[in-house]
Amino acid sequence: MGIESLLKSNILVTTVDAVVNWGRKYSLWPMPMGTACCAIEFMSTLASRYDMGRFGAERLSFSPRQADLMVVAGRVSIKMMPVVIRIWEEIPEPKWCIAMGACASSGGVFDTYTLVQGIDQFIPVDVYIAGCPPRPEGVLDALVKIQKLVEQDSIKKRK
Amino acid sequence: MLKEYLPILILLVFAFVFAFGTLLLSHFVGPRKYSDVKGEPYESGIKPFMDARVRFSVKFYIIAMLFIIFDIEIVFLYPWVVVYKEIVSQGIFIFIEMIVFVAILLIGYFYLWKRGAFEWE
Amino acid sequence: MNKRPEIEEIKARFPESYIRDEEFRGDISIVVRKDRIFDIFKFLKEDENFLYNFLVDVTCVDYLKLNEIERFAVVYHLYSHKNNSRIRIKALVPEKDTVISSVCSLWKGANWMEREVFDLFGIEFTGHPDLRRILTPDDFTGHPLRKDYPLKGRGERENFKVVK
Amino acid sequence: MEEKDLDLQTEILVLNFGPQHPSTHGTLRIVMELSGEVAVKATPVIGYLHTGFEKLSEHLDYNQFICVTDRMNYLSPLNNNIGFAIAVEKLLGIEVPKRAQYIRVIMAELSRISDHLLSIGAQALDLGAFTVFLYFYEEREKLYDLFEWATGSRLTTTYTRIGGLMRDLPEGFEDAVKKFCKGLPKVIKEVEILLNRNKIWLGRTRDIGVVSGEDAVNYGLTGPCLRAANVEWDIRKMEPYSSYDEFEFDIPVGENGDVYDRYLVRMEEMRQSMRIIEQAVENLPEGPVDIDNPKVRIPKKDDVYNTMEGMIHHFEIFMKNRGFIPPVGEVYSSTEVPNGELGFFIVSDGGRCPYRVRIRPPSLVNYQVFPMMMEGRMLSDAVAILESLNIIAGELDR
Repeated sequence: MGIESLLKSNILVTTVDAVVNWGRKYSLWPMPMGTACCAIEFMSTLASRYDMGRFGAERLSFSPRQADLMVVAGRVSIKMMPVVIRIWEEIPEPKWCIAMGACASSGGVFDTYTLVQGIDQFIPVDVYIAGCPPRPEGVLDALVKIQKLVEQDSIKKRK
Repeated sequence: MLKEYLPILILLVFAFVFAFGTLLLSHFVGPRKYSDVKGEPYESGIKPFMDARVRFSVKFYIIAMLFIIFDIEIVFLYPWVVVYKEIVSQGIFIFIEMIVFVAILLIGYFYLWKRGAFEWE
Repeated sequence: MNKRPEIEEIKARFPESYIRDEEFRGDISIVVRKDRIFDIFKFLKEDENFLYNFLVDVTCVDYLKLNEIERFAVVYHLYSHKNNSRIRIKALVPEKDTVISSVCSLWKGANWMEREVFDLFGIEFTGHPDLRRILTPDDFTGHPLRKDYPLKGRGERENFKVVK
Repeated sequence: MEEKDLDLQTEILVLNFGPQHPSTHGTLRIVMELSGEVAVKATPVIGYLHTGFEKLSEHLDYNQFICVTDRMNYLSPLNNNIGFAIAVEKLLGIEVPKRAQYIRVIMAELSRISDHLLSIGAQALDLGAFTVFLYFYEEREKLYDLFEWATGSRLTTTYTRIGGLMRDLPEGFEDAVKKFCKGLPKVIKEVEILLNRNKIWLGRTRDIGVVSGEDAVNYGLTGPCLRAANVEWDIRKMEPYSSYDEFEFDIPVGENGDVYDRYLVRMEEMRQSMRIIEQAVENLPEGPVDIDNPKVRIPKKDDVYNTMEGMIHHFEIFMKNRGFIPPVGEVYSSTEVPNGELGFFIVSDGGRCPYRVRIRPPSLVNYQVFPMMMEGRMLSDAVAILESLNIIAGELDR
């Protein structure tokens, strides 16, 4: 004799989490930390052929204040790493991070004195995309994975 | 008489409820984690050199003032236009009245023009 | 074989700083000592039958493992629009005093290239407007492109703040 | 208003036009000193994408380094591959067969068009014309299809090898290129209608970032920035390489070297590139694509498996401390890439890996003219000037 049977079928009962997550999932504002070749491939994902707009993440926010998702697209040198860390801290919770391409995930082909071998040593990365540069379909698949993570998020955990 | 204003009241109430509702909702639903870096101004990823509250040229302030003056002038035109149709049949006075109002402001406009308040460089 | 006129001219005008000249695959390169390098360039730029008015590149090679008279050689590539000819001047710089005079006053394009050589090789350019590091971060120690610097660096790429 | 301004002691605001910025398209940082809106002084700070290519080149052999070169100018990777391959072939003193030269010309010009498409598209995007970016990007996607079909990857192509190409052009590639060259002029025409006499576009680009001819040469500018300053100089004409002298095309030259002229030069250059491509596709010679010197270029796969010499030569090149033995010497070779002159100075000590590879990027030299252009202009002009120089952080910081 739950509440549902009282309300019959004309009122939908849901939790605040489900509504908030559903809203956030389909309107992620990515912050493109585009440094190198992966940024060009990220542009292809946004352009008309592969069209990230179908997934709701088309509106780029270059200022971290309104971003939900940081996409580190390209290799990160030791001079750029403090900037990436600072911008990651400036993004308000809840936030997610994608390491796009081999260079951001693990330093890629450049094992040199000036390249950070993978940004996950310093900032928490949720989804890695393999490829150098990954195809736009790979980026879209990573976005769908991030949307699944956004679904499981909950207000209680964050308090 | 009061009944005509009911829709406006409903609009105001709805706006008030919606505005403060979303504020309260985000206050309870949104997380708040303060960190020192999050409080600093964002300057493309670099620690800002100096505070942005700095004395810059006065021309920005003057242009803002001029805008307000002439904007208010337009606001006064609105009610005049609404009632213009009915009253103009009784007499031409309403038209003269507005011409005088606009003329006074035109004098101010030419004075500013001569003083060079509009040169930007 | 008849040498290029530039080589004859430089051998004639700067005999004490001229060391040797090489010709390989059509590239002419003149190896000189570093002390009168500025006059050589002023001559090459202003002389009316050479007119090397375009500085293509300033770089440096670390001859640690090869047998060269000095360890470093600052290599300049010049090109003249008038008679469409290229030349390479190599100024040898000993390891002890790695100082050479800057050519910024002749060609403004040399500014950043000299700063890059200073940053990656540690060769100072006297008379340079603002000689600072250009590619590596400001607190970087050491000069990475020298042969004795390890490829994977000395740990600069690991010490950053970890954010959870 | 000017003289009263002085005694009001307005202060200078030092602002970061930082490494993470929507319109720097990469990691470029400019420290701007602004009085009000006008930039009093602008000093670029570079090095945020320094990846140590030159240090890496001392540990990779010649064919391996080709894969690194197309991460430099990632707007037109094929031009870097071809530039490095030509430099090493000059070092070895070998000449690739005619067909390979023609294919290299076709690929270089296609890559030049794709670079100009994105450079003008990004500039239009930042100055407010989003449609131009989408129109041009769709053309660039068509080019990606061609590159992927011929080389196997959209962006990081690694198509050339020392002494030839990775493989010959696939069947039907020539008509696909012809079809593309028929479609592109229409799009370029559309964009010219949109932009060439557009009041906003002219206002944002006319007489901004002016550089005179002598200054351009003194600063060492090359490519569209130099040609827009009324200096007619193009390596493809002056020092023809890879059989460029067999095609006729002309070099577009601007008058007063401002942002608008650079835009016009790039648009015209795309048309000239299409002319070259059509001529190259017309008389594409038959024949092999690699030189038949097994010491340098690995033999065909079926030779490797079926013949004894093929297998020996294959392992001779690929074994750990073997590889082909270049002569001892130093070589400088430069090619005309979309941004200017890309030079490779290779010092070889006869070993498997080059002793030193110095890459002369056009972006590093073109970017030095930015402070001179920026002084006295408004902050919003920085976007127009920066985009017109088409600075790519990958080749700028190497």
